[in-house]
Amino acid sequence: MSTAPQPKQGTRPVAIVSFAQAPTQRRIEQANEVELLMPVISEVYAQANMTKDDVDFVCSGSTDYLIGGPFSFVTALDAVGVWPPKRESHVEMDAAWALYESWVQLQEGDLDVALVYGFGKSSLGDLQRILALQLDPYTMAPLWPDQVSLAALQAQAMIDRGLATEEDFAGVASRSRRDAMNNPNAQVANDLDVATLLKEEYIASPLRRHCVPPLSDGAAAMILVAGDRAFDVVDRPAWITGIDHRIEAHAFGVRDLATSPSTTKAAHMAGVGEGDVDVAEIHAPFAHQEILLASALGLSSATTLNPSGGPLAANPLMAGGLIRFGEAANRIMDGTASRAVAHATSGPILQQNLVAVLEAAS
Amino acid sequence: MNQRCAVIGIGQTHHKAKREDVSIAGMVREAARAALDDAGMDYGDIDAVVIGKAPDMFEGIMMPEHYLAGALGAVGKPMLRVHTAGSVGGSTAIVAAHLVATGIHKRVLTVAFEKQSDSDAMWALSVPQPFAAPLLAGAGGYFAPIIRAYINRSGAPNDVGMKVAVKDRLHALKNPYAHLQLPDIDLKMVEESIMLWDPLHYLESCPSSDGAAAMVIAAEDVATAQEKSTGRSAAWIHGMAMRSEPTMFAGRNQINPQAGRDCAKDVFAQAGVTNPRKELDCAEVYVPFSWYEPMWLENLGFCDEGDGWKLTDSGATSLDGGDIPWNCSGGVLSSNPIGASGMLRFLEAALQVRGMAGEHQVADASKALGHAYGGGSQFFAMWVVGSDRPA
Amino acid sequence: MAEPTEVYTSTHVLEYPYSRSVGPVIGAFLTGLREGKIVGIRGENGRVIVPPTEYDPETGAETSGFVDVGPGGVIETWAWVEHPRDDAPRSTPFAWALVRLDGADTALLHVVDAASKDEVTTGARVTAHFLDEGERQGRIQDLCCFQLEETS
Amino acid sequence: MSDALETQDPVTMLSTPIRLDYDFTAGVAQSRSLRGYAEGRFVGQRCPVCKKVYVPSRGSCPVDAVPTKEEVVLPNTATVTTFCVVNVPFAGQSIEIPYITASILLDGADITFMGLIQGIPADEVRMGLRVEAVWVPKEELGPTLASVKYFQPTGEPDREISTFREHL
Repeated sequence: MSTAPQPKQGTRPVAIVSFAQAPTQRRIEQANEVELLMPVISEVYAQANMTKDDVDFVCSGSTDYLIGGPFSFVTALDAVGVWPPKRESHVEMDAAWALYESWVQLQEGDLDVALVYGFGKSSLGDLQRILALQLDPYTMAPLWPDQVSLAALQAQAMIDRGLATEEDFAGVASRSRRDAMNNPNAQVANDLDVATLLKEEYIASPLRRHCVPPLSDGAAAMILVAGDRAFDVVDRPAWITGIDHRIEAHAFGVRDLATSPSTTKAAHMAGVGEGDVDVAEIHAPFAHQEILLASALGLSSATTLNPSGGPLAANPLMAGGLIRFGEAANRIMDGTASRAVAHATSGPILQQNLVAVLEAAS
Repeated sequence: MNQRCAVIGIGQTHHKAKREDVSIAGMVREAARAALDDAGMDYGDIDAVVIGKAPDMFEGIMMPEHYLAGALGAVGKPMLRVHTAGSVGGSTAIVAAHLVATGIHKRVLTVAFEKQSDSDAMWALSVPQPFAAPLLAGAGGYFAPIIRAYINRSGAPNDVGMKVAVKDRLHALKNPYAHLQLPDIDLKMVEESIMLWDPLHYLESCPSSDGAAAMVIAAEDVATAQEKSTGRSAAWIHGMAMRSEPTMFAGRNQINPQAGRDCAKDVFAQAGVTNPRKELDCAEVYVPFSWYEPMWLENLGFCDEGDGWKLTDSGATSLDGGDIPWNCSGGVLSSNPIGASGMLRFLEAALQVRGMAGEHQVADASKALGHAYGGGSQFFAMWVVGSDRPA
Repeated sequence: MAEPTEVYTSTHVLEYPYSRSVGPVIGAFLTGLREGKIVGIRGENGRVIVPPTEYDPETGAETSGFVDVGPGGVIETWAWVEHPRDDAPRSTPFAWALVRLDGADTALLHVVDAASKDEVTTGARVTAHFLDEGERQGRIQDLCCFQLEETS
Repeated sequence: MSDALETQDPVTMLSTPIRLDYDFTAGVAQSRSLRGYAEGRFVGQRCPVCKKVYVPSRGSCPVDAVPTKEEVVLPNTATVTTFCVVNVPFAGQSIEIPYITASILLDGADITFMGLIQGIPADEVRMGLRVEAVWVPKEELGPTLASVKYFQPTGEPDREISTFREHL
């Protein structure tokens, strides 16, 4: 009989026991948010052999600006069926932070099962313009900087520091897209070598097209269970043995863009370095960010990075971070990994980062 | 709750129609600074920051926690952003309190704000959405028909709402932070104000305000130490609860929503309260339109269904001689920075049990309810705070 | 049950004329720009923050004491845009850059005007170029770009 | 030191207009429901679990969280369950104030929606009033509830309030 490993934070072990995602596409026109979520939520229940009545807490992550109207999370609740009334909350953040809030709630001990979900459609608006609204409204947003150019500032800082080259960026993209060929939910999957990718033109130098994530519509859901009850749901629950998140200063000119101190701190708090890491799913929307984050996380070359293809293969906003948790958990649940790292990011150029260690019970 | 926790610092801005003298960060920092000063702390003492506000379109900043991270001293720390519609100020405080109650952090700063004058509140909420039903009437137009049904069902006299409007504005005169200060307020003034959404007069509706609220929530050992060093008592959290239900469904009781009843039942059970009218000293309840006082009196179990208006009518909810004063601060009817409105209710309940409510203090208040709701009366957040440590 | 012959789509415009109060610190920065100069503020440990904020961006501590900085500075990092978006500050190719102005300890996000990518390098000296006096309104766009300094 | 603050006319306000353009999709289920309006009729959807009829429908039952695929064509007749007299001017308003908005319970439906009442003096509108939909001219019909111009009294006797207590 396995026992749940003791977590570094909190007192109560919590595990991911089921995960589902909508196949990511450039534009999902056939489904509104509710239609996008309903099959995904049904699937996590089916995997866990549960119904909505088994769920004690519901938490979601989304943003109103993707849909261009206030309260988009309210209508999305129609996909959940919060009746009879449920304990429910929402973060205007990537759904990975909804997972964090759920994990906190489950520490309380009077509830055992949480449903976490996130959704985002990048196809409805001009994402570059929308994301500029994340910036300081007085001195940055009025210039409408696009996120590719901002990411390019970071990539150039890495190059100047000798931390990576444009060939390295292409290497990340080439490997990600090749791995994505085994991921039915991925959007960009192909087998192109580095030399071929380096022939592409720059969008904002030093970033070429392959360094930039696709525009994606998507959704994902997950069930968390606290305590040994998780073993009743699945043979190998993915136990969250460490979890932490940190934020950095907003102004880019204050930060050292070639590093990610918030990731390093969160990784330390989560205990990433306290054992071998078989697999890491890193929420690095831009190719150079995988290199930066793998270093900040303290991962060695023995760790398999983003076997799903990562955000370069599919990048639904507000669900993308939660998908990293789901992909990492799947590697634990299917037995291909015994210790994995999941990472999520939020805000412009990696301003905020969340890191967790997922483990199988010994 | 796994561990005892308490509110040891409280801050708020003066709420105004338009704060023309500050940036958003400047405004939010006024509340945060006051809360930290009250707690005897500085930004560096804080472990994590939890921030809440209503839709981002009010200020036109997407996920403004990123822009505000430095302003709130959150750099290098965990920062969470909650959004649960109108209840968000309450939910935000609860998320912050859970971080302490579970032992994850010792000192959490929680902040909620709205600077809706940067846009126009009415506009930001009334964006016509493609394929949605045409928008006919604004927020009051959504709630007024429900109020009419309540009046019909309960047989309440037509002036009960106006009495709430007068009472809360009289309370506001005792609260220097309150937005509306109407020294001449009386029934006649309310009755003569324009009937915006019949049966709701202009003065039976909440204003639109700029403002921010903040609290420092601490673990028991920290709270005890700070009580000693600052000489100010803590407000202990005796219970906290959240409930949601869908916006629209067949058979939904919109007058007396199940989610509100369940949430109240849960929070009172945690706090050991069996008769809220008797056992609580006061309550800060989210009443954006006058008639929601009698409606929530029933929903929260302060009286039987159908009797809420009788309590209001009898003066039971008045700071001036009532046995269960509601909204001594003036409530949402007097100040409404939307994202912060719920946190103001939670914060005012804490001020009361700390004995720090100044002119609007209820004598010897030792237990109080803070309440927030949002959406189509579908999201509820509540806490009970007390001057004594919970058992 | 008949499947629909079409899925309805519709355009939707979200448009507000935000008008923001800026407070004394950002106000001083914008006032400075209107006068054709750049103002920073001292944060904790005396370092000079540009653009100025009411708070030290890393500690939250109060800032105080305005300081004139620039107009010269150094490119800390940059990104060349060959095909500007419609909403970019310039319609011809340019570089986004973080520029650390002389006298400042933090860098400002803005654009660098150059004829080609080859002219821009990290560490290059640049100078602030403002709109003409009559065109300046007290906004970040008053600083229309940075231009590369002539190297001898 | 800077003399930036010594100016007689410091900058205190900043105008930052924001415009974003979106291309919405209603999705399959909602489009089915919207097509009814384009055809000048109410098409509701029945939940396969609770059997309740939703109109308008976004394609799911909010209680059971399942797709509502079965279509139900509903009549033009309805009951006013409650209402409000609107006397407030606001941005985007297209009707002259004061006017009546009401919760409309279509015959055969299990939820209400907000509709405009005309053809009766404001002070005569009441809970339980029987009304019928008046549609815009055929050439103006579109996939939106705005295809219903307003509701007007049918002249039938009022419904007892107790018969629709479940529906506001």
